[in-house]
Amino acid sequence: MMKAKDIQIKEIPLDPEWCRTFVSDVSCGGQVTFTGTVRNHTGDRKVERLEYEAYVPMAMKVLEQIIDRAGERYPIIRCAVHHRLGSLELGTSAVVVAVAAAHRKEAFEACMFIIDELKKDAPIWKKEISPQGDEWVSSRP
Amino acid sequence: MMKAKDIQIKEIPLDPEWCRTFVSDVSCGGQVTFTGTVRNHTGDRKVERLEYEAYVPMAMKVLEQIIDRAGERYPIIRCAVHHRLGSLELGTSAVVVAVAAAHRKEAFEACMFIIDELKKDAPIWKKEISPQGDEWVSSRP
Amino acid sequence: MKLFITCFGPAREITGQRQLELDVPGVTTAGALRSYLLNTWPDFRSLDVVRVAVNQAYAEDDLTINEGDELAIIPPVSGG
Amino acid sequence: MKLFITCFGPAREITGQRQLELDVPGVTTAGALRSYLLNTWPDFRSLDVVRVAVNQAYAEDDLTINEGDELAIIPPVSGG
Repeated sequence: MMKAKDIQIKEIPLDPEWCRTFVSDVSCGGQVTFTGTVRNHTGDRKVERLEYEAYVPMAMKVLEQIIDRAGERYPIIRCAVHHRLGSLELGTSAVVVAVAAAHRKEAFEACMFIIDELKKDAPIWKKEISPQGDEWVSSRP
Repeated sequence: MMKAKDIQIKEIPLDPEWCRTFVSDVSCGGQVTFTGTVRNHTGDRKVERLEYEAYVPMAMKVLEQIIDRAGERYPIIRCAVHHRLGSLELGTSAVVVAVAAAHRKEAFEACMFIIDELKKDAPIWKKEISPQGDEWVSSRP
Repeated sequence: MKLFITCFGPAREITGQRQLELDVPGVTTAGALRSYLLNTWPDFRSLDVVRVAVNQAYAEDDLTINEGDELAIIPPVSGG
Repeated sequence: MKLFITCFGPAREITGQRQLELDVPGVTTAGALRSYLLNTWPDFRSLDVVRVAVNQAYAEDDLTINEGDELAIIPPVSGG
Protein backbone atom coordinates (compact mmCIF):
# COMPACT_ATOMS: atom_id res chain seq x y z
CA MET A 1 0.00 0.00 0.00
CA MET A 2 1.53 3.31 -1.07
CA LYS A 3 1.83 5.77 1.80
CA ALA A 4 2.74 8.89 -0.14
CA LYS A 5 3.52 10.19 -3.59
CA ASP A 6 4.75 13.57 -4.72
CA ILE A 7 4.60 14.86 -8.30
CA GLN A 8 6.10 18.17 -9.34
CA ILE A 9 6.63 19.80 -12.72
CA LYS A 10 8.52 23.04 -12.35
CA GLU A 11 10.70 25.74 -13.85
CA ILE A 12 13.22 25.87 -11.03
CA PRO A 13 16.13 23.47 -10.39
CA LEU A 14 15.26 19.99 -9.15
CA ASP A 15 16.52 18.69 -5.83
CA PRO A 16 17.26 14.93 -6.03
CA GLU A 17 18.19 14.78 -2.35
CA TRP A 18 14.83 16.25 -1.39
CA CYS A 19 13.15 13.45 -3.40
CA ARG A 20 15.32 10.80 -1.78
CA THR A 21 14.50 12.13 1.68
CA PHE A 22 10.79 12.38 0.82
CA VAL A 23 10.63 8.67 0.02
CA SER A 24 12.67 7.54 3.04
CA ASP A 25 10.70 5.39 5.41
CA VAL A 26 11.72 3.22 8.35
CA SER A 27 9.65 0.35 6.97
CA CYS A 28 11.81 0.38 3.80
CA GLY A 29 15.21 -1.16 3.30
CA GLY A 30 16.25 1.37 0.75
CA GLN A 31 15.54 3.99 -1.85
CA VAL A 32 16.40 3.96 -5.53
CA THR A 33 16.75 7.33 -7.20
CA PHE A 34 17.14 7.96 -10.90
CA THR A 35 18.28 11.42 -11.96
CA GLY A 36 18.20 12.18 -15.66
CA THR A 37 20.63 14.93 -16.67
CA VAL A 38 21.37 16.86 -19.85
CA ARG A 39 24.01 14.97 -21.83
CA ASN A 40 26.49 16.68 -24.16
CA HIS A 41 25.67 14.37 -27.07
CA THR A 42 23.00 12.19 -28.68
CA GLY A 43 24.79 9.59 -30.71
CA ASP A 44 27.18 11.65 -32.86
CA ARG A 45 25.23 14.87 -32.43
CA LYS A 46 26.72 17.50 -30.14
CA VAL A 47 24.15 18.99 -27.75
CA GLU A 48 24.50 22.49 -26.28
CA ARG A 49 21.37 22.56 -24.15
CA LEU A 50 17.81 21.25 -24.02
CA GLU A 51 14.53 23.13 -23.94
CA TYR A 52 11.66 21.36 -22.21
CA GLU A 53 7.96 22.10 -22.42
CA ALA A 54 4.95 20.18 -21.16
CA TYR A 55 1.19 20.03 -21.27
CA VAL A 56 1.36 20.49 -17.54
CA PRO A 57 -2.09 19.57 -16.19
CA MET A 58 -2.26 16.46 -18.35
CA ALA A 59 1.34 15.53 -17.51
CA MET A 60 0.49 15.71 -13.80
CA LYS A 61 -2.40 13.29 -14.36
CA VAL A 62 -0.37 10.93 -16.55
CA LEU A 63 2.45 10.82 -13.99
CA GLU A 64 -0.01 10.06 -11.21
CA GLN A 65 -1.49 7.21 -13.26
CA ILE A 66 2.00 5.84 -13.96
CA ILE A 67 2.87 5.89 -10.25
CA ASP A 68 -0.42 4.17 -9.42
CA ARG A 69 0.25 1.47 -12.02
CA ALA A 70 3.73 1.02 -10.56
CA GLY A 71 2.10 0.64 -7.15
CA GLU A 72 -0.15 -2.14 -8.48
CA ARG A 73 2.82 -4.04 -9.91
CA TYR A 74 5.37 -3.48 -7.15
CA PRO A 75 4.93 -3.07 -3.38
CA ILE A 76 6.35 0.43 -3.30
CA ILE A 77 5.80 2.48 -0.19
CA ARG A 78 6.69 6.02 -1.22
CA CYS A 79 7.44 7.69 -4.55
CA ALA A 80 8.46 11.10 -5.90
CA VAL A 81 8.62 12.19 -9.55
CA HIS A 82 9.86 15.68 -10.36
CA HIS A 83 10.31 17.09 -13.88
CA ARG A 84 12.00 20.32 -14.89
CA LEU A 85 10.83 22.69 -17.64
CA GLY A 86 12.59 25.48 -19.55
CA SER A 87 16.08 25.86 -20.93
CA LEU A 88 18.56 23.46 -19.33
CA GLU A 89 22.34 23.67 -19.52
CA LEU A 90 24.55 20.56 -19.81
CA GLY A 91 24.64 18.48 -16.66
CA THR A 92 21.40 19.95 -15.29
CA SER A 93 18.86 17.54 -13.77
CA ALA A 94 15.78 17.22 -15.99
CA VAL A 95 13.95 14.49 -14.11
CA VAL A 96 14.14 12.72 -10.75
CA VAL A 97 12.33 9.48 -9.92
CA ALA A 98 12.72 8.26 -6.33
CA VAL A 99 11.14 5.08 -5.01
CA ALA A 100 11.22 3.27 -1.67
CA ALA A 101 10.14 -0.31 -1.06
CA ALA A 102 10.76 -2.88 1.64
CA HIS A 103 13.19 -4.74 -0.64
CA ARG A 104 15.66 -3.29 -3.08
CA LYS A 105 14.78 -5.41 -6.12
CA GLU A 106 11.25 -4.05 -6.15
CA ALA A 107 12.48 -0.50 -5.67
CA PHE A 108 14.83 -0.85 -8.66
CA GLU A 109 12.13 -2.37 -10.85
CA ALA A 110 9.50 0.20 -9.92
CA CYS A 111 11.93 3.06 -10.54
CA MET A 112 12.79 1.67 -14.00
CA PHE A 113 9.12 1.12 -14.79
CA ILE A 114 8.22 4.70 -13.89
CA ILE A 115 10.97 6.36 -15.91
CA ASP A 116 10.26 4.07 -18.91
CA GLU A 117 6.54 4.88 -18.82
CA LEU A 118 7.21 8.58 -18.28
CA LYS A 119 9.31 8.64 -21.44
CA LYS A 120 6.58 6.81 -23.38
CA ASP A 121 3.48 8.62 -22.18
CA ALA A 122 4.01 11.88 -20.30
CA PRO A 123 3.13 14.84 -22.56
CA ILE A 124 6.53 16.50 -22.22
CA TRP A 125 8.81 17.52 -25.10
CA LYS A 126 12.45 18.47 -25.40
CA LYS A 127 14.22 20.28 -28.18
CA GLU A 128 17.92 19.77 -28.66
CA ILE A 129 19.86 22.95 -29.24
CA SER A 130 22.87 21.90 -31.30
CA PRO A 131 25.45 23.49 -33.62
CA GLN A 132 24.01 21.16 -36.28
CA GLY A 133 20.58 22.79 -35.82
CA ASP A 134 17.75 22.59 -33.32
CA GLU A 135 15.50 19.56 -33.26
CA TRP A 136 12.54 18.19 -31.31
CA VAL A 137 13.96 14.97 -29.96
CA SER A 138 11.56 12.20 -30.82
CA SER A 139 10.28 13.78 -34.04
CA ARG A 140 13.58 12.90 -35.68
CA PRO A 141 12.89 10.40 -38.50
CA MET B 1 36.02 3.27 -19.88
CA MET B 2 35.51 4.22 -16.25
CA LYS B 3 36.65 7.75 -15.51
CA ALA B 4 36.46 7.71 -11.73
CA LYS B 5 35.49 5.58 -8.77
CA ASP B 6 35.28 6.41 -5.11
CA ILE B 7 35.12 3.86 -2.29
CA GLN B 8 34.67 4.84 1.33
CA ILE B 9 34.04 2.81 4.48
CA LYS B 10 33.48 5.09 7.42
CA GLU B 11 32.11 5.67 10.90
CA ILE B 12 30.40 8.99 10.13
CA PRO B 13 27.05 9.53 8.37
CA LEU B 14 26.92 8.84 4.65
CA ASP B 15 26.00 11.58 2.17
CA PRO B 16 23.99 10.13 -0.76
CA GLU B 17 23.85 13.51 -2.51
CA TRP B 18 27.65 13.76 -2.41
CA CYS B 19 27.82 10.37 -4.14
CA ARG B 20 25.26 11.38 -6.76
CA THR B 21 27.16 14.57 -7.48
CA PHE B 22 30.48 12.70 -7.62
CA VAL B 23 29.21 10.43 -10.40
CA SER B 24 27.54 13.24 -12.40
CA ASP B 25 29.12 13.69 -15.79
CA VAL B 26 28.02 15.63 -18.87
CA SER B 27 28.66 12.58 -21.04
CA CYS B 28 26.07 10.65 -19.02
CA GLY B 29 22.30 10.78 -19.38
CA GLY B 30 21.68 9.96 -15.77
CA GLN B 31 22.70 8.61 -12.43
CA VAL B 32 21.14 5.78 -10.47
CA THR B 33 21.64 5.87 -6.71
CA PHE B 34 20.72 3.12 -4.28
CA THR B 35 20.64 4.02 -0.60
CA GLY B 36 20.21 1.17 1.84
CA THR B 37 18.71 2.25 5.14
CA VAL B 38 18.04 0.60 8.48
CA ARG B 39 14.58 -0.94 8.42
CA ASN B 40 12.40 -1.36 11.50
CA HIS B 41 11.76 -5.04 10.84
CA THR B 42 13.12 -8.22 9.24
CA GLY B 43 10.15 -10.38 8.42
CA ASP B 44 8.23 -10.53 11.71
CA ARG B 45 11.21 -9.52 13.80
CA LYS B 46 11.21 -6.00 15.19
CA VAL B 47 14.57 -4.25 14.75
CA GLU B 48 15.76 -1.46 17.06
CA ARG B 49 19.11 -0.69 15.43
CA LEU B 50 21.94 -2.34 13.54
CA GLU B 51 25.60 -2.62 14.42
CA TYR B 52 28.00 -2.86 11.48
CA GLU B 53 31.60 -4.00 11.45
CA ALA B 54 33.96 -4.74 8.60
CA TYR B 55 37.33 -6.20 7.78
CA VAL B 56 38.11 -2.78 6.36
CA PRO B 57 41.24 -3.20 4.22
CA MET B 58 39.89 -6.36 2.61
CA ALA B 59 36.44 -4.80 2.14
CA MET B 60 38.06 -1.85 0.29
CA LYS B 61 39.76 -4.31 -2.07
CA VAL B 62 36.66 -6.43 -2.58
CA LEU B 63 34.54 -3.36 -3.35
CA GLU B 64 37.11 -2.14 -5.85
CA GLN B 65 37.07 -5.55 -7.56
CA ILE B 66 33.26 -5.51 -7.68
CA ILE B 67 33.24 -2.06 -9.29
CA ASP B 68 35.85 -3.17 -11.81
CA ARG B 69 33.79 -6.24 -12.70
CA ALA B 70 30.73 -3.99 -13.09
CA GLY B 71 32.80 -1.83 -15.43
CA GLU B 72 33.65 -4.84 -17.57
CA ARG B 73 29.98 -5.83 -17.88
CA TYR B 74 28.39 -2.38 -18.25
CA PRO B 75 29.72 0.82 -19.83
CA ILE B 76 29.62 2.79 -16.61
CA ILE B 77 31.47 6.09 -16.51
CA ARG B 78 31.65 6.96 -12.81
CA CYS B 79 30.84 5.08 -9.61
CA ALA B 80 30.79 5.66 -5.87
CA VAL B 81 30.27 3.08 -3.13
CA HIS B 82 30.16 4.23 0.49
CA HIS B 83 29.50 1.99 3.50
CA ARG B 84 28.84 3.02 7.06
CA LEU B 85 30.15 1.27 10.20
CA GLY B 86 29.11 1.39 13.84
CA SER B 87 25.74 1.58 15.57
CA LEU B 88 22.96 2.80 13.24
CA GLU B 89 19.53 4.02 14.30
CA LEU B 90 16.39 3.24 12.27
CA GLY B 91 16.25 5.09 8.95
CA THR B 92 20.00 5.74 8.88
CA SER B 93 21.82 5.18 5.58
CA ALA B 94 24.07 2.11 5.76
CA VAL B 95 25.22 1.97 2.15
CA VAL B 96 25.14 4.16 -0.95
CA VAL B 97 25.86 2.92 -4.48
CA ALA B 98 25.83 5.61 -7.19
CA VAL B 99 26.47 4.88 -10.87
CA ALA B 100 26.46 7.00 -14.01
CA ALA B 101 26.34 5.69 -17.56
CA ALA B 102 25.45 7.15 -20.94
CA HIS B 103 22.12 5.29 -20.90
CA ARG B 104 19.86 4.65 -17.96
CA LYS B 105 19.30 0.93 -18.44
CA GLU B 106 23.00 0.25 -18.01
CA ALA B 107 23.19 2.52 -14.99
CA PHE B 108 20.30 0.64 -13.33
CA GLU B 109 21.80 -2.76 -14.11
CA ALA B 110 25.28 -1.81 -12.93
CA CYS B 111 23.90 -0.35 -9.68
CA MET B 112 21.93 -3.55 -9.00
CA PHE B 113 24.95 -5.70 -9.83
CA ILE B 114 27.18 -3.78 -7.41
CA ILE B 115 24.80 -3.89 -4.45
CA ASP B 116 24.05 -7.59 -5.07
CA GLU B 117 27.77 -8.46 -5.18
CA LEU B 118 28.53 -6.27 -2.18
CA LYS B 119 25.97 -8.21 -0.15
CA LYS B 120 27.44 -11.50 -1.30
CA ASP B 121 31.15 -10.82 -0.99
CA ALA B 122 32.16 -7.73 0.95
CA PRO B 123 33.52 -8.72 4.39
CA ILE B 124 31.04 -6.62 6.33
CA TRP B 125 28.71 -7.84 9.06
CA LYS B 126 25.63 -6.48 10.76
CA LYS B 127 24.05 -7.48 14.02
CA GLU B 128 20.37 -6.82 14.58
CA ILE B 129 19.57 -5.37 17.96
CA SER B 130 16.03 -6.50 18.71
CA PRO B 131 13.73 -6.93 21.72
CA GLN B 132 13.71 -10.64 20.77
CA GLY B 133 17.50 -10.75 21.24
CA ASP B 134 20.55 -9.67 19.24
CA GLU B 135 21.58 -11.64 16.18
CA TRP B 136 24.21 -11.57 13.43
CA VAL B 137 22.11 -11.26 10.34
CA SER B 138 23.18 -13.93 7.92
CA SER B 139 24.21 -16.46 10.55
CA ARG B 140 20.56 -17.11 11.29
CA PRO B 141 19.70 -20.74 10.40
CA MET C 1 -19.26 23.22 -33.47
CA LYS C 2 -16.24 25.34 -32.61
CA LEU C 3 -13.16 23.43 -31.38
CA PHE C 4 -10.16 24.89 -29.60
CA ILE C 5 -7.03 22.79 -29.94
CA THR C 6 -3.68 23.36 -28.27
CA CYS C 7 -0.56 22.37 -30.22
CA PHE C 8 2.52 21.28 -28.23
CA GLY C 9 6.18 20.84 -29.18
CA PRO C 10 6.69 19.95 -32.83
CA ALA C 11 2.93 20.22 -33.47
CA ARG C 12 3.14 23.92 -32.75
CA GLU C 13 5.85 24.34 -35.36
CA ILE C 14 3.92 22.30 -37.93
CA THR C 15 0.70 24.29 -37.57
CA GLY C 16 2.50 27.55 -36.90
CA GLN C 17 0.17 28.23 -33.98
CA ARG C 18 -0.15 27.28 -30.34
CA GLN C 19 -3.95 27.49 -30.42
CA LEU C 20 -6.07 26.32 -33.34
CA GLU C 21 -9.70 27.30 -33.67
CA LEU C 22 -11.59 24.92 -35.96
CA ASP C 23 -15.17 24.69 -37.11
CA VAL C 24 -15.29 21.75 -39.49
CA PRO C 25 -18.47 19.75 -40.07
CA GLY C 26 -17.79 16.03 -39.68
CA VAL C 27 -15.05 16.46 -37.07
CA THR C 28 -17.02 14.96 -34.20
CA THR C 29 -14.61 12.25 -32.99
CA ALA C 30 -10.97 12.20 -31.95
CA GLY C 31 -10.18 10.06 -35.01
CA ALA C 32 -11.84 12.52 -37.37
CA LEU C 33 -9.84 15.33 -35.80
CA ARG C 34 -6.61 13.36 -36.25
CA SER C 35 -7.42 12.72 -39.93
CA TYR C 36 -8.28 16.38 -40.45
CA LEU C 37 -4.94 17.43 -38.97
CA LEU C 38 -2.92 14.93 -41.04
CA ASN C 39 -4.67 16.06 -44.23
CA THR C 40 -4.45 19.77 -43.51
CA TRP C 41 -0.77 19.73 -42.43
CA PRO C 42 0.93 16.84 -44.24
CA ASP C 43 4.09 17.45 -42.17
CA PHE C 44 2.33 15.59 -39.34
CA ARG C 45 2.88 12.45 -41.42
CA SER C 46 6.65 12.77 -40.80
CA LEU C 47 6.04 12.12 -37.08
CA ASP C 48 5.96 8.57 -35.72
CA VAL C 49 2.60 9.10 -34.12
CA VAL C 50 0.14 11.90 -33.55
CA ARG C 51 -2.20 11.44 -30.63
CA VAL C 52 -5.19 13.55 -29.65
CA ALA C 53 -5.94 14.34 -26.02
CA VAL C 54 -9.50 15.11 -24.96
CA ASN C 55 -9.95 16.68 -21.54
CA GLN C 56 -6.34 15.91 -20.58
CA ALA C 57 -6.43 12.21 -21.44
CA TYR C 58 -5.29 10.28 -24.51
CA ALA C 59 -8.34 9.61 -26.70
CA GLU C 60 -9.21 6.55 -28.74
CA ASP C 61 -10.22 7.38 -32.32
CA ASP C 62 -13.90 6.62 -31.70
CA LEU C 63 -14.24 9.01 -28.75
CA THR C 64 -16.89 11.65 -29.41
CA ILE C 65 -15.81 15.27 -29.14
CA ASN C 66 -18.21 17.73 -27.58
CA GLU C 67 -18.24 21.50 -27.73
CA GLY C 68 -16.23 22.89 -24.83
CA ASP C 69 -13.89 19.88 -24.59
CA GLU C 70 -10.23 20.64 -23.93
CA LEU C 71 -8.41 19.34 -27.01
CA ALA C 72 -4.69 18.96 -27.67
CA ILE C 73 -2.43 17.51 -30.33
CA ILE C 74 0.20 15.26 -28.76
CA PRO C 75 3.16 14.67 -31.08
CA PRO C 76 5.77 12.06 -30.04
CA VAL C 77 6.73 12.81 -26.45
CA SER C 78 10.32 13.09 -25.24
CA GLY C 79 10.27 13.80 -21.53
CA GLY C 80 12.88 12.61 -19.09
CA MET D 1 54.63 -22.18 12.29
CA LYS D 2 52.76 -19.58 14.32
CA LEU D 3 49.53 -18.28 12.75
CA PHE D 4 47.64 -15.11 13.70
CA ILE D 5 44.00 -15.20 12.73
CA THR D 6 41.46 -12.41 13.07
CA CYS D 7 37.86 -13.39 13.80
CA PHE D 8 35.09 -11.13 12.52
CA GLY D 9 31.38 -10.85 13.33
CA PRO D 10 29.85 -14.12 14.49
CA ALA D 11 33.26 -15.85 14.27
CA ARG D 12 34.47 -13.64 17.10
CA GLU D 13 31.59 -14.73 19.29
CA ILE D 14 32.13 -18.41 18.45
CA THR D 15 35.84 -18.41 19.30
CA GLY D 16 35.42 -15.88 22.08
CA GLN D 17 38.42 -13.94 20.77
CA ARG D 18 39.14 -11.36 18.12
CA GLN D 19 42.69 -12.65 17.56
CA LEU D 20 43.62 -16.32 17.58
CA GLU D 21 47.20 -17.44 17.84
CA LEU D 22 47.63 -21.00 16.57
CA ASP D 23 50.60 -23.30 16.22
CA VAL D 24 49.19 -26.55 14.89
CA PRO D 25 51.30 -28.97 12.83
CA GLY D 26 49.49 -29.88 9.63
CA VAL D 27 47.68 -26.58 9.26
CA THR D 28 49.58 -25.41 6.18
CA THR D 29 46.70 -24.68 3.79
CA ALA D 30 43.56 -22.57 3.95
CA GLY D 31 41.48 -25.77 3.80
CA ALA D 32 43.33 -27.33 6.71
CA LEU D 33 42.81 -24.17 8.73
CA ARG D 34 39.09 -24.23 7.94
CA SER D 35 38.84 -27.89 9.03
CA TYR D 36 40.76 -27.13 12.20
CA LEU D 37 38.36 -24.30 13.06
CA LEU D 38 35.24 -26.38 12.37
CA ASN D 39 36.57 -29.23 14.53
CA THR D 40 37.76 -27.03 17.37
CA TRP D 41 34.62 -24.87 17.53
CA PRO D 42 31.70 -27.02 16.33
CA ASP D 43 29.43 -23.93 16.47
CA PHE D 44 31.01 -22.91 13.14
CA ARG D 45 28.99 -25.73 11.61
CA SER D 46 25.79 -23.79 12.34
CA LEU D 47 26.90 -21.13 9.82
CA ASP D 48 26.04 -21.48 6.15
CA VAL D 49 29.64 -21.05 5.12
CA VAL D 50 32.97 -20.26 6.72
CA ARG D 51 35.59 -18.78 4.42
CA VAL D 52 39.23 -18.10 5.13
CA ALA D 53 40.95 -14.96 3.84
CA VAL D 54 44.69 -14.96 3.26
CA ASN D 55 46.34 -11.59 2.83
CA GLN D 56 42.99 -9.85 2.41
CA ALA D 57 41.62 -12.13 -0.30
CA TYR D 58 39.29 -15.14 -0.18
CA ALA D 59 41.40 -18.30 -0.30
CA GLU D 60 40.70 -21.59 -2.06
CA ASP D 61 41.17 -24.62 0.20
CA ASP D 62 44.42 -25.66 -1.49
CA LEU D 63 46.14 -22.31 -0.98
CA THR D 64 49.33 -22.70 1.05
CA ILE D 65 49.63 -20.62 4.20
CA ASN D 66 53.00 -19.13 5.04
CA GLU D 67 54.28 -17.70 8.30
CA GLY D 68 53.50 -13.99 8.43
CA ASP D 69 50.40 -14.23 6.24
CA GLU D 70 47.46 -12.09 7.29
CA LEU D 71 44.70 -14.62 8.09
CA ALA D 72 41.03 -14.04 8.83
CA ILE D 73 37.89 -16.10 9.37
CA ILE D 74 35.05 -14.82 7.21
CA PRO D 75 31.65 -16.01 8.45
CA PRO D 76 28.59 -15.30 6.24
CA VAL D 77 28.73 -11.62 5.31
CA SER D 78 25.77 -9.26 5.69
CA GLY D 79 26.83 -5.85 4.45
CA GLY D 80 24.53 -3.36 2.78
